[in-house]
Amino acid sequence: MNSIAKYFSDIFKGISSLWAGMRITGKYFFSPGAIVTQQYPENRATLKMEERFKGEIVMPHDANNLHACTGCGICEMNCPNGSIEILTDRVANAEGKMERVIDKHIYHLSMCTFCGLCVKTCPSDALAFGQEFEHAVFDRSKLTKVLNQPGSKIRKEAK
Amino acid sequence: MLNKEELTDIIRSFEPEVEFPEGKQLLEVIVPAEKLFTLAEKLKSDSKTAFNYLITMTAVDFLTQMTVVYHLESTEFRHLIVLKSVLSDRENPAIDSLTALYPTAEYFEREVFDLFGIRFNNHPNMKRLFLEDDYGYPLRKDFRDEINIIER
Amino acid sequence: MSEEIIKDVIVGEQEDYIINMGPQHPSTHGVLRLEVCLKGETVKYLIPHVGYIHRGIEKMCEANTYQQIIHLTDRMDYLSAHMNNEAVCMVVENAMQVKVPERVKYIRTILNELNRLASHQLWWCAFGMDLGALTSFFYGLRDREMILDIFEESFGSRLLHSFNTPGGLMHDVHPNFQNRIKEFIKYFRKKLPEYDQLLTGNVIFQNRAIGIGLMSKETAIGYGVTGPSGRGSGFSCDVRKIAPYGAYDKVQFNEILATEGDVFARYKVRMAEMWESMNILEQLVDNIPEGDFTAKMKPIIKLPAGEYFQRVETARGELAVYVVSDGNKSPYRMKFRTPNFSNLFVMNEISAGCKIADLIAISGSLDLVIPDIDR
Amino acid sequence: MSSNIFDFATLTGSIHTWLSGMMSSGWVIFTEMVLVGLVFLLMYALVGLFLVYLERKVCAIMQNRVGPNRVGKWGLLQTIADLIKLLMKELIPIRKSDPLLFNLAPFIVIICSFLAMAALPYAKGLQAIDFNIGVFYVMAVSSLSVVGILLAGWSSNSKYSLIGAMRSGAQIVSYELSVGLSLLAIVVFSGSMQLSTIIESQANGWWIFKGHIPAFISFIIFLVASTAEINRGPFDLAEAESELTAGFHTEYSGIKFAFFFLAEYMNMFIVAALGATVFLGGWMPFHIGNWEGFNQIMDYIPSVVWFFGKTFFLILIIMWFKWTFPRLRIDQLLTLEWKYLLPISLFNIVLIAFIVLMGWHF
Repeated sequence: MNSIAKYFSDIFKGISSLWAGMRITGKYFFSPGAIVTQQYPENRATLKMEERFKGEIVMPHDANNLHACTGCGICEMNCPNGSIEILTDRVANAEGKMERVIDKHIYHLSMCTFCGLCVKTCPSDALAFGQEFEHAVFDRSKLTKVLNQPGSKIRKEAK
Repeated sequence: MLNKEELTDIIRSFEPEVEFPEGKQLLEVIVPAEKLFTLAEKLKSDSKTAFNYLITMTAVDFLTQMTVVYHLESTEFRHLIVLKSVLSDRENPAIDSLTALYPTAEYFEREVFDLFGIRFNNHPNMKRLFLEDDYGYPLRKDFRDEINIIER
Repeated sequence: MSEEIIKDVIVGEQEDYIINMGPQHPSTHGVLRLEVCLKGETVKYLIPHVGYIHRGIEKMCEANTYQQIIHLTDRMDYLSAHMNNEAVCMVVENAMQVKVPERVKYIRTILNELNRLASHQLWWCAFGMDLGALTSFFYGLRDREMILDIFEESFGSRLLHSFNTPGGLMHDVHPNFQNRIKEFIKYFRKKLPEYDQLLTGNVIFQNRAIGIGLMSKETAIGYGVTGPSGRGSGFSCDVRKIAPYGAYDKVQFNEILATEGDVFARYKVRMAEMWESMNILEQLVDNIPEGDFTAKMKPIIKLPAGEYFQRVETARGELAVYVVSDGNKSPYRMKFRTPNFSNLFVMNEISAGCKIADLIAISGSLDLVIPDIDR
Repeated sequence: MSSNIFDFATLTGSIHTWLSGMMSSGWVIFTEMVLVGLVFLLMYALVGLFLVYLERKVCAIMQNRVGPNRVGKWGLLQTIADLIKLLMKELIPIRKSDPLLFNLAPFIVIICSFLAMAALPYAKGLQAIDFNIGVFYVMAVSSLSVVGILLAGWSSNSKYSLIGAMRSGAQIVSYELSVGLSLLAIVVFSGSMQLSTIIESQANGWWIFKGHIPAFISFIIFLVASTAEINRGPFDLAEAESELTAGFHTEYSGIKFAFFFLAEYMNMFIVAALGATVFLGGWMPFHIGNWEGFNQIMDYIPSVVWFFGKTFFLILIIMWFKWTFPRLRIDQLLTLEWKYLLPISLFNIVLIAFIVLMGWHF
């Protein structure tokens, strides 16, 4: 007799537990407001990445096309993947001394793991993270970028 | 939980040939390779030490010798020792397997064999774990792979 | 037991029905290959084949500085990236005997628990999906998104946030950090009971989980199965309790233990750990002390010659880092004892004699992350 | 009480007379068969595609997603786009497979579901063929598809497929019993296996209401067992994607895969339609005893709307099952059938026979 009672109580417990689950999915079925999907390409205009979002490495330039990179190579040294290469030049400055300036600050986005060591260790805060995240390109060579803009110069600190 | 001194005494009583180098953090025990299994067996079975949990096992290549390192813990008393064994034969290093005591050692030993080329005697299945059979032993310090590894 | 022995002694038949589960299989959660020998639907034995994603992280560590190693550890167990980071940071800090600011410890502990929550949520999704309850996948991911948003706001990345650095943090957390965690906890405390209603209480689920994949405490200890999987067998292995680090000695929490050792016990442990993580978070989130976000460290870290060992509790078990230093800026030998490595190899022991469907449940309940096995 | 405004018999009858005026009786029958075949083909495709869309949308909303929304308004054309894609995909020949059986299997599966559609009454007077053993015929034909599934699994030369097919065989064979017995309950009530008679017998109330609790129990059993019979979640062991990747149709691609896919959804439609016909009165409007006014209003809703409304209601329930529950294990599946559903439905049948004998039903 006991086993028969157990048989039927099992059935009812089973059905009620199934109903509990169906209530949850049913609840969401009748509350379409709970939809969390973002309509990505449509919301591009309003999509704002977080201010600290690590999309890519950029070198901020000010209005006069000046950047802060001295070409010291610390970022290149700190990069664990070799995704930064710095080509430097030596040019004479106003006082006639030879001074090191960057020719090209090459950044291989394809190798970057966004560990942030270059940005953190840069002594002159010349690098920053950009919020751009749509990096897909058809040609891998396009992922190699030159960070300093053409014709840009190093910003001289007011002494 | 036994402190370092008590453990030292007990281990010395198990195996007089052990050395206790000055460890920075944990109690380190260097045991001759041929005594490793018997010492580990005693460490595991003795009710005072009861080292029943092999946290990890690895090897270090010192170019002149290989060192096999076992980190043992007792889940009952929570004391921890580092058991080491030096293998001076770097060409064909071999040591007893601890698989019979710790089942997990089977795979740690296979990994060590894979990466260092240390053979384990009495191991039930001495095959490479990760890499192909004809690949070298990459964690040896004199390993060179011109194709896959770019040295900076 | 070894595969060779099983093949020779137990099987000995010519007509083994061997299927390869993986490397591309929906439920191995990565490139793991299980060579499964079947008799009908019943599993006779299985052989795990790993190494499909072996990247030689330990070898790479030998060429990198300690700061650079951090970002490699992210890529072992990507779901507990923060804990992996912290393990390396702590081994360096302890070796250098750096005093880490209290603020850093608190933030790290909060991040640990957030990361554990995110990881367990993902596990819940994937486990439900392994058992065929596809809806659970989306509910879990929906809630995990909240945590990832917190991460993104503070560190700029969602999954692999190399946020720790030896001595402290890369930068301070976002001003919104505490508020968003409190919001999240409030939200998730309402959502977690839904998980129970959807899956835990479900009679089909319970039948699939109870009594399957029994792992005794001895097996768990012998195979070194740690984390929630080991605690489901009654193996008390919570490093947060055994050797408290970070701010874990300042919070009240319980080590969740279950004694049954089956799939359902491991499930229950993880579900309870989610509640426990929220408790820890609530205790910490309002008490973050003011201070620096990093200790003063030299730009080039050279560990004194010697050997160092540090363990932390990741979402999947015990991660141990063993460093041999020769005084240079990069380690002489770095060994990661990753939890999944040990957790995987117990599968043969606990899945013999079960059905294929149970095999999926067992591998789901062990919560394997394959890159963590291969490193 | 029956209204004639939506009686399709007038339409079909007028087509028949129109055709008879143009050609001899043999040609009339031939033309009519071709016409009916074309209509069914069209309906098969449309309903199948719509069901795929519906399932994707329903599960999406249950899972807090949007679902297909790119192709056409609300993604309505998504499945058509998918169909075009599947039509253009390469049919991959499998090495060491049995080519004849491998190619035959999808056709068996799809023909079986096609055959079953013929006997379903879609609206008043809209039924291709009104067998006197209608229920039996639909049951028999729809369970034939297991042959196709077994062939697909066997001929694919894939271990996953074979396991899936074997599971499916065990599953369909055992759940056939429960489906049959639960339908038999209503056959006992109405005293006929002819679907039109069963519907007529529900003119004053559906069997699920008229048949007391036993009819309700057999309705539940029918729902569960037929969900299992059509290999849908939580009984989708034959294709259990987390275990067997895709089960019996792992190796199929392109349009052959589409056949399996479509047949699965059409089987769901057939089962739901059968359930709606037998338990919920088919195209018969909702009538309550002798509330004449209410019944009049109900009669103004076209019978075809009633039929599809009920069918899609059942389909929604079946989808709700799938997107809520975890999958059963094979032995639990058989336990459920042999230890729970079958004894209960056997007992239920006896109970119903007793009720009918005593004349207690309405």
